[in-house]
Amino acid sequence: MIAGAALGLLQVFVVAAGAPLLVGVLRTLKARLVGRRGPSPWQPYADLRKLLGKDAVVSETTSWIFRVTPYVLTASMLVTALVIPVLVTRPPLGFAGNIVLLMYLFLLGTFFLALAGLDAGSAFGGMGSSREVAVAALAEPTVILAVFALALRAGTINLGGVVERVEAEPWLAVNPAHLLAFAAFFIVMLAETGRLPVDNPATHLELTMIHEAMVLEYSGRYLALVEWAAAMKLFLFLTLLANLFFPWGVTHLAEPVPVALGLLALVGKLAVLTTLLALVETSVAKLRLFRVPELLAGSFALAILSVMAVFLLR
Amino acid sequence: MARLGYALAAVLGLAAVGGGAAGMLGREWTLAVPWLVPLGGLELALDPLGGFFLALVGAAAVPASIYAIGAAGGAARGVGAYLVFVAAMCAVPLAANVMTFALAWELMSLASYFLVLHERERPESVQAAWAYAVMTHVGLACLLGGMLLLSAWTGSVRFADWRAGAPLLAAGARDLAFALLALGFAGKAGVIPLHIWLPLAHPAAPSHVSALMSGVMIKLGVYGLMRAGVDWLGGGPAWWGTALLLAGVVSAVVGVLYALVEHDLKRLLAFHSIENVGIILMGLGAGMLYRQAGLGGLALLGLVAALYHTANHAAFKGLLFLAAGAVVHATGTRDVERLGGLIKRMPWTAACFLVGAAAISALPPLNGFVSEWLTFVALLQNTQIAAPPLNLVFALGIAGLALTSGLAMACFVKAFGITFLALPRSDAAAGAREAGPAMRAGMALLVAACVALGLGPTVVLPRLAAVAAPLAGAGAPARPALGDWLTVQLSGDFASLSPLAIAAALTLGLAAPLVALRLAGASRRRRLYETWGCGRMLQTARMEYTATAFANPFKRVFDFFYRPAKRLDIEFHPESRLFVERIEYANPTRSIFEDWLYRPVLAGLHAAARSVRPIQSGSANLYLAYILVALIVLLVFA
Amino acid sequence: MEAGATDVAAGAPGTVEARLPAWHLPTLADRLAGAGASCQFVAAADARATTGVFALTYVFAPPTLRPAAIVRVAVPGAEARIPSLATRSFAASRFEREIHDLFGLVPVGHPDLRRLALHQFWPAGYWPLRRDVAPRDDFADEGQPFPFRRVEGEGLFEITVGPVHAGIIEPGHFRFSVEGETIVNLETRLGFVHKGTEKLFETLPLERAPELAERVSGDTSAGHALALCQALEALAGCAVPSRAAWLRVVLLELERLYNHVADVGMIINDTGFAFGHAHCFRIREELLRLNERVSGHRLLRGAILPGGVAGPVERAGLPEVAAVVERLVAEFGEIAQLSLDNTTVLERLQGTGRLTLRTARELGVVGLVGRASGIDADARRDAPFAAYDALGVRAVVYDGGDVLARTLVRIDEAREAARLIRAVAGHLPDGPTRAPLPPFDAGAEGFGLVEAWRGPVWYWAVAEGATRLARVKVVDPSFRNWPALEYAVLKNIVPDFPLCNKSFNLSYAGNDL
Amino acid sequence: MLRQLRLALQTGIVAEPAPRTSELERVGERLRTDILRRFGRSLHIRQVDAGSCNGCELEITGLTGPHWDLERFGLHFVASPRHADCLLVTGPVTRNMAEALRRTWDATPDPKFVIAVGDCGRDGGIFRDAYAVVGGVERVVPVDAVIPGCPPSPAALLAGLLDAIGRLG
Repeated sequence: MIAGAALGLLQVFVVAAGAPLLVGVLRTLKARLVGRRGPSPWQPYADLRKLLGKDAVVSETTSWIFRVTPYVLTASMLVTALVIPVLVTRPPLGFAGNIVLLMYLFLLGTFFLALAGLDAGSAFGGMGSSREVAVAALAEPTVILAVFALALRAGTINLGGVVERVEAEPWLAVNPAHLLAFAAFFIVMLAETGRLPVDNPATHLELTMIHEAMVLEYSGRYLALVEWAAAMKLFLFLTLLANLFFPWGVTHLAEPVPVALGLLALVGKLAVLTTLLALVETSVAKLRLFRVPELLAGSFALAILSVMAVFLLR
Repeated sequence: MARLGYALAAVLGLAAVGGGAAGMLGREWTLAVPWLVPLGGLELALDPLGGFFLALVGAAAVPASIYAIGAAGGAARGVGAYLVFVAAMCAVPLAANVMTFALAWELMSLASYFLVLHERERPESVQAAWAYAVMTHVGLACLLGGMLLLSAWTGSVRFADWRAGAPLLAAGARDLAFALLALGFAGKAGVIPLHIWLPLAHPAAPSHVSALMSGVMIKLGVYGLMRAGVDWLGGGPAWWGTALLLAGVVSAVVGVLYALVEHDLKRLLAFHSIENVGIILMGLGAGMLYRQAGLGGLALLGLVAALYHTANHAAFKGLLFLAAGAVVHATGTRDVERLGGLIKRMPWTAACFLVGAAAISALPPLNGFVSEWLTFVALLQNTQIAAPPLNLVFALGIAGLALTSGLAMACFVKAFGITFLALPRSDAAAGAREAGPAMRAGMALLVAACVALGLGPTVVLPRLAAVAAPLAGAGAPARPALGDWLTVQLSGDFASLSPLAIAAALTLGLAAPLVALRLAGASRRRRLYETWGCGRMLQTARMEYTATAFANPFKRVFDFFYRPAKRLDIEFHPESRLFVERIEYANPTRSIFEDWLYRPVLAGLHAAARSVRPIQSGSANLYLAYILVALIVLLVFA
Repeated sequence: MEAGATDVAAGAPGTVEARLPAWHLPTLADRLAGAGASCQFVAAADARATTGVFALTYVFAPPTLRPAAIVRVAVPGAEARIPSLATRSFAASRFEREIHDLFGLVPVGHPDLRRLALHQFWPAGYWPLRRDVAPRDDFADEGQPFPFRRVEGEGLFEITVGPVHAGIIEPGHFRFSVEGETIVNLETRLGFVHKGTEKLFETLPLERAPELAERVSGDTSAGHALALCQALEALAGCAVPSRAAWLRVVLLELERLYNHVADVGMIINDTGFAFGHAHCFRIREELLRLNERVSGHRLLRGAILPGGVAGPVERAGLPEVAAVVERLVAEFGEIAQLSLDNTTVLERLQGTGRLTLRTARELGVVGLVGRASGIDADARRDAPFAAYDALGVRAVVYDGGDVLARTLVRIDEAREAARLIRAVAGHLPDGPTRAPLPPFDAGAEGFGLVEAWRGPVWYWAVAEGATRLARVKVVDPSFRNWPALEYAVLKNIVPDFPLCNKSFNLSYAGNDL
Repeated sequence: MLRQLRLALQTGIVAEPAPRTSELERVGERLRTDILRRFGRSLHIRQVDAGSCNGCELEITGLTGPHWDLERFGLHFVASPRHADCLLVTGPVTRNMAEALRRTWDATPDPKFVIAVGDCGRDGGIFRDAYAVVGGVERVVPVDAVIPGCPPSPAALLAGLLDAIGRLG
């Protein structure tokens, strides 16, 4: 019980503390890839600290929804950190709802953030909200199907169970179903975390933004929470990709040494995925907004193929 | 006087809850008065399935009636019909023979028909009532047709005898009976494409009636499907389940797609009822498929998911209709484009609507999440059926359900965001006042139900399992192992659920950043200033996102479905097209079902009607009378 | 120059001129339109103190600006009304609105007299460009709304952007009427950086005039300075030494080059392809440093003066400069090619923000934007100035009218600029670089026309005394092209607007003056 | 992709070293006190053109290019004044922009500071006496520092910014 609680805290800590670094590294890498020196990987921490020291300016049009949303968003990410196998295969809240819960926890955050975008009554917020929910709604089927393809093999929708199963049968990882599901999930990750080619996290143009447009009104500590939650979302999605498809290193033992090794393995896998993400982001342009559904439809097709492959190859 | 009537309805509801609960717990009860009605007499019977639906009717009637006490404000119009409506709905799940059922069913339809006609001064209401009457009676004709066939083949009008007689029938006969009954019940449930009346009728009625119509009346269609498909006819071959599952997917996706582009608040909710019936049918269809495959445990899971979602939908849809009714009451409009900013003027209603919106969007830890989770888990285990085509159907169901929940979330962001947030878009919205105490009490009861059903699956599930167990067929455990008080454990290690743990974790998660901010010494000052407007002055409602705009991305993505008809009218200066004097733009969507199904059918009917002009008076009520007479004649001759 | 032909470009003698009563204007405009000449330029001057009239000058010409007719109209001071050409020529309608704002002359029959340069809160009856105007300070900006056109329709609303934008760009206000993402109507509201520049030319000492011209639109310093100098030289009858004329070409092409490189970078950046942006900006920075070496200023300021050129450019080692330019342009070409080879980038540019040839012609679009829509006009070739006559310019014309076409025009023009600089470096004549500017005769006037990187920049100057100017009219190509943006974005989606806007890259300062 | 990587490797990183001296003119004492501490490692800048000729903007945009790359110092341009710590204002402030500038300043959360850029931003420059110009930035919002120049070069801008947050030399 106590070990479980400690592990839970550790997982939350790794996600919460590691997320800004991940974003920082990604930014630095992207800058280097285009020939700039770029910010230090530690920059997001400085940004967050600075934001905490700032006052908040809140639109007088807004309601309590606007003020509560950063907390709900953060909470949904923190809970997600307890649900998915970050370091150990059986995380503390792994039993609470499995894969389906995961999907709905992300939706919970999206729901409130989209409402907050509408709350100030500015066109930009509405624009961001409407685009964000469109992308989220269309990405949803792919998430569940891609993970379903994995669950089919494992005989469980418990994420930890999936990880253990793939760990036990390494050849599964080169299975076509597995690879297709990975591709589908990767595309969905790009969409859900607002990366190129779906959304441009570095853009300065209100009219093209998705995530940024929704948070245009936030300032001070609220902004810090929203940015932090966004970083955690990226961290969690990459961790899911890393651990579901390449589960090696994730331990089922709640002991210090395996957990430490698990952490090391995670760092390694995230480093590879982050580099991959940076390469993808620097080699593509942002899609025209209404090409995004086509991309998502493509990822959905991949996911369906992956499920079919499981049926046909069993 | 009217208040007394609604209070009476509430008491009736309470009694129904008590009776229904007793039935669910296994108390059997019958009442037969052979002389009261011709053709078999009045016969009522209580069993677990009937008990569940009786309790559901009662549980929905209580808050709706309390709300009505406030909403009707003493106006007597409709109270009688309302009482009849509630009583008839209580009788439907208890009916034990054809005549009793037909009476209760028709009474329910007639009472609701008059309630739909509540504002009979408005032409839309009359039109809605007409469509409703026609569809209801076409459905009733199907139902009676199926029932008469069954009566003829089994030689009894008592439902109890059918249960024993059905297995002896030829497969083709069973298929025909099922098809007729399923059509009739699906029409009542609002399954696509028989939904056409639903978005017209539900919004036209007063909101407490809408709540009941959406919350429970259409569920009696689901009841019928369960009763007929599984109880009487024993689940049937795989195509029954497949058909229901696919009808569920289509209803869910199409329902939510229509809801997305709707900006009449109550119509939007009505379309969501279609969506949710679809989700229920997915569970039911999966249950029937598993039953057919001999997987009793999974069949039980599917049926339980359907029942759970039935109860949940009654709670959150009732809540949403009541809250929407409060909005209409306060502003006089159902058009979302004329609302806005109500969260500041109607904080209680807004909070209630938000809970309902979160619940229907299946956000954890509220009740919608639990039943959608159950449905997912039921669908996901299809690998145990080794038939690739069926697996594909299930995969479609999974994808459809995921898409539906995403779209529903989007739609309720729109519904809540545009209605309640930002600035009011009309004077009516700007002058809105909070609903009265009775209305708030009605809503609060349903909020409590949403929360309780969300947090309590470990308590609720065993009860529902007991209701569904007799229907699940061979191999269904009488008392399935469902885990402990904290966690629902399904199919061994396949899946587990604990809303309590989620709720606790979310609470901690909410507290954590608060504490962290305090520890980090974050600034706690907050300054109010205008919305950032790029340095421009004057923020007006004209600059806010509208519901139409919010749905625009979907309109573009699904344009093959909506088939939007863009129209741009520009008036130019007579001498130069470069000076524009007026621009008007419209981009309405079109309904595939109306254009491609109903319009041709209606055209045919009109042609036929022209030849029988002499008996045609144009009064909807008279048509009703014709239909009734025809049915009774049919019955008598059977 | 053939006799009788007008050459407003060089401000040379031999213009076809006419003086007309005001009410003959529409008839004349119709007749000229039949011959393919449309209104290119309108300027008013307040001459009431001397002759008792408002003097209006119209230039009618085909898009290639040659041949042209200059028409002068005198409007009695007390009457202050002119017949409007608005429904005949869209370009004229804009000039008339401006004149209405600043001079208080009413164009009779104009369908749209909403304010242009002065915002709603400016007091009524205050016409700052009249010479007898008294300074005022009763300005209270209380957010008086501009009467935007309201688009009717259910669910339609307005997205308002600006004046303070999210990016690092100049201030302007865009009002989109949209149904969600599709742009149904766009209206631009400019004038935010209206500073009163034209009036400032009247009070500033003459030797500071080029300095002011360089600051009309910061990215077109050389273009504006050159146009002003040409106007003053024409006005004073000053012949520019040929070495100076050739060096002016180098300065103007250097300006074209760094702007085109930056624009292509910004367009690519708006597609989200950071790689192309970073490298274009690296090349731009090197070009700006080259500018500093050549002219002593990164934005080429201070090099072009009336009568010639001055500063380091006199001694610049042009062959070396040309070599650097060629290397950078080659690199730029490679980056541009790499970016356009990326299908995700190309896909964003193709078909976006299409301005059809028909609309472009009707709106009287000029310069780069016009060439991308198929209007084959380039003043460097058609009405040559400086040393372009001897160099032979190849005008770059595409007919797509979309963002891609505007990008390709820039890429090709950058190559052409490198070629021109190389050509100048090879044939630069010796001799002085500056001639003295003779004193002006009161009432003398002169045109200056330069094809700057955006398009033709017009200056029209009237002398008041030996070293004083009575009136300077500046027309930046942006003034002509802004309305075209409103048409190009129609039916596009909101998130593609920034891309369309970047591909036009019009000057707010040059428009607002 | 490969061509892209090859080009990246060929050009390498062209970033210039951090400048050592600046021409920043401080106005008042605020910049020497609490601001240094807060923004030393992270400064988010909202640029406002209140009437400039676009010359200053041209050079400010240059800061984001690979040569100057202000992000490596933790400086960043943001889209909304809500996210900003510093307003980088170019002038001369025109009558038509004065109110918008004031509102932008109001919309920015405290603590914040304002840097006026360019000779026009300082006192109106050559446009000082024009009829539609209010004057330098300080006529409309409180200014904490001025980076002079017409326009200031990216080096001067970067030096000024770093100087303002106490990170010079």
